[in-house]
Amino acid sequence: MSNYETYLTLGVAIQLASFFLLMLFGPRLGKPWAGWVAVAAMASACGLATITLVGWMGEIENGTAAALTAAAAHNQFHWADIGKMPVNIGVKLDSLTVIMYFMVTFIATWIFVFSVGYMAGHSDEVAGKSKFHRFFCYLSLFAFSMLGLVISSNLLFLFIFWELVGLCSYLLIGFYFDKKFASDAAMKAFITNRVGDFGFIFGLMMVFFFLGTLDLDGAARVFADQFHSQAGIFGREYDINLLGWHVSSVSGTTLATMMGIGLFCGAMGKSAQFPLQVWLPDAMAGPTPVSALIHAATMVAAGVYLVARVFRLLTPEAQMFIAAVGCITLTAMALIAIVQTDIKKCLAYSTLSQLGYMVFAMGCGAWIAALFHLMTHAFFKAMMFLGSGQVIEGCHHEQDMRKMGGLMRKMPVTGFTFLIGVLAISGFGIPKTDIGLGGFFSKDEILAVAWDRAYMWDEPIEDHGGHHADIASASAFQLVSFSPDQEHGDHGGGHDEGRDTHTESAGEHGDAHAAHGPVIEQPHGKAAIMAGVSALPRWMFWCALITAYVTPFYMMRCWWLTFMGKPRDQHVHDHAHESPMMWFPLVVLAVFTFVCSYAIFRPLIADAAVVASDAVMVVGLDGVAVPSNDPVARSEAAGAFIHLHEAHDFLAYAVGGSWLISFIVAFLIYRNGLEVGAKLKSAFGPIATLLERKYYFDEIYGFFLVMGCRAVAQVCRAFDTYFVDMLANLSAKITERFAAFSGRAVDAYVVDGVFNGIAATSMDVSDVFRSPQTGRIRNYVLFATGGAAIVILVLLFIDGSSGPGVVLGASGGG
Amino acid sequence: MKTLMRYDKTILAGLLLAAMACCSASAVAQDYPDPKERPERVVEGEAVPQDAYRSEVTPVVESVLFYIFGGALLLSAVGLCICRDVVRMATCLFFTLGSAAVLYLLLGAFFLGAIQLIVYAGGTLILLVFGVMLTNKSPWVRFDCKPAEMIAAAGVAIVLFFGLATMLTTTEWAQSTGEARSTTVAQFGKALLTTYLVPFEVASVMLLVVMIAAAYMARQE
Amino acid sequence: MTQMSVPWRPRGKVRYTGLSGLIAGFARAIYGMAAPVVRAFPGSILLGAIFTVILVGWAHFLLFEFADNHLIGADSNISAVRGFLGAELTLAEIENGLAVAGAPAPGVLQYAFYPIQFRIVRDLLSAGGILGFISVIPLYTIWWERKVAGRIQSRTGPMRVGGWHGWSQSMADGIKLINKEDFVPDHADGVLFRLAPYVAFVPAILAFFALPFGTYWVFRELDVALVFILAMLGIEVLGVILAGWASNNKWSVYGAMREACQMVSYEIPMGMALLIPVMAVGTLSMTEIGNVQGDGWTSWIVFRNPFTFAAAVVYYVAALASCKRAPFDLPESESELVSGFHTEYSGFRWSLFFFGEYAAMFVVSGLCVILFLGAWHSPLPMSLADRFLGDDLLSRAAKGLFFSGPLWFVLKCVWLLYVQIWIRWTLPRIRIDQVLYACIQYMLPLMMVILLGHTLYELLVPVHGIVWTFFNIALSVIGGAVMLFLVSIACYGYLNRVKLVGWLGVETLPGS
Amino acid sequence: MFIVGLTHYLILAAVLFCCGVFVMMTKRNAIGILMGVELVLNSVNVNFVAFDRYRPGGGFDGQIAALFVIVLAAAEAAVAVAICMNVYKNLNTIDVDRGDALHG
Repeated sequence: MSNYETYLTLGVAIQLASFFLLMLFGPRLGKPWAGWVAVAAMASACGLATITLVGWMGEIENGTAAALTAAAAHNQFHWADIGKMPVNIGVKLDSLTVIMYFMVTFIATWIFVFSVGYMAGHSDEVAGKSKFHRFFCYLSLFAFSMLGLVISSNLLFLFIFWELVGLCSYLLIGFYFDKKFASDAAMKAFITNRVGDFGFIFGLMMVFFFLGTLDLDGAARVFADQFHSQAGIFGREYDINLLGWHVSSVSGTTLATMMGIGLFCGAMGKSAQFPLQVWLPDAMAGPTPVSALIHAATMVAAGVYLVARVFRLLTPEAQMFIAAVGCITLTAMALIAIVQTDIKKCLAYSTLSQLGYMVFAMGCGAWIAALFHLMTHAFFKAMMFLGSGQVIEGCHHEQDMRKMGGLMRKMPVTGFTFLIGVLAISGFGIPKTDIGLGGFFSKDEILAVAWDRAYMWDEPIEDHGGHHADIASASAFQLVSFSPDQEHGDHGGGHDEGRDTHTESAGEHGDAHAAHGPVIEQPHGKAAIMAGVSALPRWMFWCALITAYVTPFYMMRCWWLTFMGKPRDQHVHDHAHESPMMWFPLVVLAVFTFVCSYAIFRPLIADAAVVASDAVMVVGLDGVAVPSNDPVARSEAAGAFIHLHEAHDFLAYAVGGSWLISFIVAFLIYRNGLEVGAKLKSAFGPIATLLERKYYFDEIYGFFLVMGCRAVAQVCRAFDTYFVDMLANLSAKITERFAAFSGRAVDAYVVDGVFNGIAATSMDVSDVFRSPQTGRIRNYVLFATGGAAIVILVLLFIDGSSGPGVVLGASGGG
Repeated sequence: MKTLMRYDKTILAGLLLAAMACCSASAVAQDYPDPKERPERVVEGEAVPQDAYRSEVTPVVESVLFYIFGGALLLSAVGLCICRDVVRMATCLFFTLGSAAVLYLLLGAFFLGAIQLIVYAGGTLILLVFGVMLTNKSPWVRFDCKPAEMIAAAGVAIVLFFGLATMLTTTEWAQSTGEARSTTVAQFGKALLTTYLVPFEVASVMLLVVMIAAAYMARQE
Repeated sequence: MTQMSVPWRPRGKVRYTGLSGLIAGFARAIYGMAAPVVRAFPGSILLGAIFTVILVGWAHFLLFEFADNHLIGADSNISAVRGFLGAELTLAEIENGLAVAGAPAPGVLQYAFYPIQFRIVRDLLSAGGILGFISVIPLYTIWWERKVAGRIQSRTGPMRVGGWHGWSQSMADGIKLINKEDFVPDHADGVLFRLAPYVAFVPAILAFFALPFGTYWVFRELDVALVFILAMLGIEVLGVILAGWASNNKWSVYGAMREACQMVSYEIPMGMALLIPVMAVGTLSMTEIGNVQGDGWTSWIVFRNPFTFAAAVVYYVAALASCKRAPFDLPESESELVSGFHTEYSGFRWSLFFFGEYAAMFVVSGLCVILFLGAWHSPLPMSLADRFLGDDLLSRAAKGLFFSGPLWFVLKCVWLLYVQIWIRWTLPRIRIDQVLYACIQYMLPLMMVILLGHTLYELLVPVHGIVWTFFNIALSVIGGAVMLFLVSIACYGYLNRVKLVGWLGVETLPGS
Repeated sequence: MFIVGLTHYLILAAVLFCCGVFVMMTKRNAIGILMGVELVLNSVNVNFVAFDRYRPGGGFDGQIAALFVIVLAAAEAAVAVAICMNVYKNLNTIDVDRGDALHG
């Protein structure tokens, strides 16, 4: 085990220890100290993560990182066997894990600090029992689960931790469980997640049965093998041909597509993608730090992380499905955010929209950009949520933005840090330069890839949906007839060439790469794969692009309504204040929003992408938008896409300018308060209502699912009452009658007679035998002594001829 | 003289006890002939020269003491048989055990005699008295068995004694002609930690078990 | 003032009859002889009595030694085999030996020396000496205790009987007690009731037979002396229990039960504390344990290492409890149990209990002195004596006075007795559950730790190494300083007694 | 006959043994029975020590055996007294005849 694995595992274990400590001794630790225990645990994990991060960057510089990754993949603990399949526990040690781990621990640390201040001001008693320590207890459990999820190298363990974070989310949303809306929201979140997890389990079962391993790398390897041999999951016998309509455009990939979609279902639940997005806004019922940590920064991003991890198991159709879901989510949710008045809800919908962006990016193949967006988003969204928490706390639990305004003077730090977050999420930056904040780079890149997929595809398929069987089969033919050997040179060469740009010693790296070949056992040609990947429908690109304009608008609206303008509620305004323990984390996170926009993350993600997105059927297409240290040559290796960035000039201005235009619009509308907004709302009428009611999703679910469930339950109940009970009662009556007969006739005469007879006989016999057994010790002693006396007398007189002459002990001379 | 008469029994008993005390002390006769000739303290269980510790108890003195304390022992043992009251029985037992301790001293087992006194007389007896004290509220403090049982028991005991006595007197025992060997504590300790180590350890473990068991059984619910 | 107005000398003559008249006459004669001496040397009655006893013992010793060396012959070993009836020296031989030795008064002394050759005679003589000592010790300790109690309570204590500070008060009490009615309560167990005082008293005497007062000052040199004395102290309790049970009185039974509990509990830490010096020296023989402490006060076992120091303290507390002295005097607490186990006793039997108790107090103090506090050695090292003193009579006397001898032993014992009295009249009595918890919950675990610590210390710390020497010297210095401090406080208190306790009118009382 | 030898001790021990057995046979008091057991054990001890004293040759095995007997007897007494106390707690008496709950 290398040091890094140890550090990461230790960090996870510390959280578990902290959880148990707080669970057992939390009440004794008392109000501030329970919180500080959790903070200490988290901070130590953060320290370990920092050490790992710095060391890992050094390893990459030295070119030894890949060796460590492979070593970690080999160095696994055999936990159990499922059938013949071994289940191993191990640490997935690569750049993605390292940065995710760092991100989670870092953000969590500062949110924990914030929480100590936040919870100090909240009543923390339910029925006389303090909930303070329980809050940190749950937070520690969450940290344990999340970090475990990040470092899991096995899908099974990933799933276990996946469920654990779901549990923590449930517990924390329902933290104020004495309030109805909180407990309802918790249940809603949990049940909605169950729906997604059902799909996830489905996908896992397919991985288990067809790929035969739950190890991430192993599954990818088997997936590639089966693709090349057209066996297993790619068997043609599994094709679903429904009246001429193929589920998959490429023949033989139906089950693989189903598997990818199944795995993605989990991500849909956790990352609240359409149509399972309904739980996330309600999850804002939990304490604000929870919203910041779990429902903005880390847990909801786990869906994206999962997709990134199983990227190698996706098929083009599954990828397209992912893109479609992401696209719908990002657009629809951004529109809802415009009309929200609750500051937390507004941020929640913005989170949904951004998650949709990430998922969409994954679907497009913008692997690096999606994760980069995840990282930056985590920082600034956590910061904004904490800022909103600060505002809510300072304004005496007022969440309605319409009652705020002019808080900048009362809370300058919060206001400025919030503004930084708004700028970051809006993609603030200057086009064609390297000046900008997080969202600027990531959205730019996502949209660039989407543009490429939509317009620059060599063989664009306008009508997506797989209706053209001939084209599909042609693509499939291209894929299956593709010769690995021939392409190996090209592909390998391309890879090495690409790596030359960001690694010091290509040869060494290549050797290392060859030495632990199992990571990519079957190299494949990018070009061939891309031939199988269909083009992106153009509406998706345009949806995403429009949303890029919507996002700055509602964020600016949110910020302006909250912090600028005139105070609209004097009571709230008077009460507003900020406390150091709460704004200090904001500042730290703001600083890191800057830092992570440029340094650290981007190169590491790019490094991770080399292996993690190296799939047999789909492609990671990006990696060019960042000027340094990224494998540009990865896309160059696929020769057809060298022209990919020709449109980038247009896009750079279209995306890069969006923030300015939208900010101006928002400023104009909300400059003088709410009047203009209200007029616009009445002007749009039904559309505004539709958005305010969130497209009536809750009502639809309520009607179809809840009512449906109830109807089914009624039927079942009737069946239970009339049929099952009837059967049970009938059998009981029959048994009763039979027992009555047997009791009277058989038991009383036959059985009892036999046993009484035996008992009476043995009693008579034992009465005779037990008469000397008086139960008195002295009588027994009397008998024993009398016996001894008789024996002695017998020895003396009967055998007296030889008795007296015996010399005892005569030989005892030593 | 009236006062003297009143106290005669008391004073006589006191004198008798004092005399017993003196005699028992002289039975412990063990002296160094001269302090300058005192042997070095026994280290590492070296064999002690037999003449370094000489008993001053001549056979005649030993016999006299044996008859005195043997008689006391028998008397108190018979008293134990006869007494009905438990505390009187305990007193008799005490004198029996004390006399037995003096007999050990006579036989040269000084350490054993002292141990007998401290363990039996000091410990066992106090335990017994404890038991008596804790149970003397009972209305059945004096309960006798049936006369028939008594007679049968006496008969069996007498027959057993005569059988044993006959056997013991008719057996020729191999005897040493030497004097009583006094055993020093150092020899005892050495033997316990070498030859008899296993029984010693077993006994210690058993004592622990007994301690726990007794505490457990006598605990308050 | 009422006390002042009562004349201290009875007006008329009290008539004593029978044995009491005899005893009274005897006492009067003693008083008549002692009074002038006492008036001439006030302030040392107790020491005088002790000196007397020691002189008797010394005389015995000289006598035996003379007989051994000059009559029987040092080289003949004949004393060792001298038996009960096996007389080997005739009167003529003795006379001859005396003449050779140059003894005075020829023709008379052989009759005195003839019995001495028999061991039994010597033993009886020695036993008589010890019995005398045991009688003297309680008498004067009781008187002394009453004086100390008086001083502590700003009273005067006994002042009348005997003259100087009521010094013969105890003897008068004894005479009174002997004259009291011999009384056995109804429904009491008469036999056990009569037997109990002896069972309580005799073991105390037996304990003295193994307690060495000096290197050769011991009735019987026992290899297992320590175990023997412990056993005797344990048997003493039996008398108390019998007394309590036989009295047919529930308070007495309570007292007896308390005594049994207390003794059984405190025997354990006491025995463990006594193991510490045994382990340090490696023998159960008290004489040998005493002899290794002759090299000045730094060689006393109490200052050997921190664990022995702690063990000495624990031992002393446990010893207080085992001879039922305050604050552990639950068995005889007057306020709750109406004097506990001796409620029904009076007269001579009652006094026997107290003889036993005060003798036991002396024995436990003696054990503490021998095992911890340097036995019969003075704080000066014996090597000093060997360097400066010869072997003549005067030098030996000086040795006995300044370096090593029974006097020092008795002095130390008396000091410890004084501490016992001091504690009794200073501390309140504690409850029985507190007594038992103090033993089981604190002293027993503490003693276990000390035992283990001492064992490890003896095993691991090199003798006379740096650590050893440091602790030895530090403890010695601290202990010596404490002792000096206490002595100086006592001197200061005595010299300024009027200022400190107020005017008691002591000087105006008769007998002062 | 006046001068004591091994036989004297053995006879003495035999008497002690018979007394102990007699006590065990006639007492209904549990503590009394325990005392009888102690007597028997002591007679054994006297035998051990006497044999040890009069045995030809060195060693002191008899004394060691007696020592162990003493230790075991003390342990046995402790447990027995605890049992007696329990019996008393349950039956309010230590009459062994009344402890007949298991007697049919």
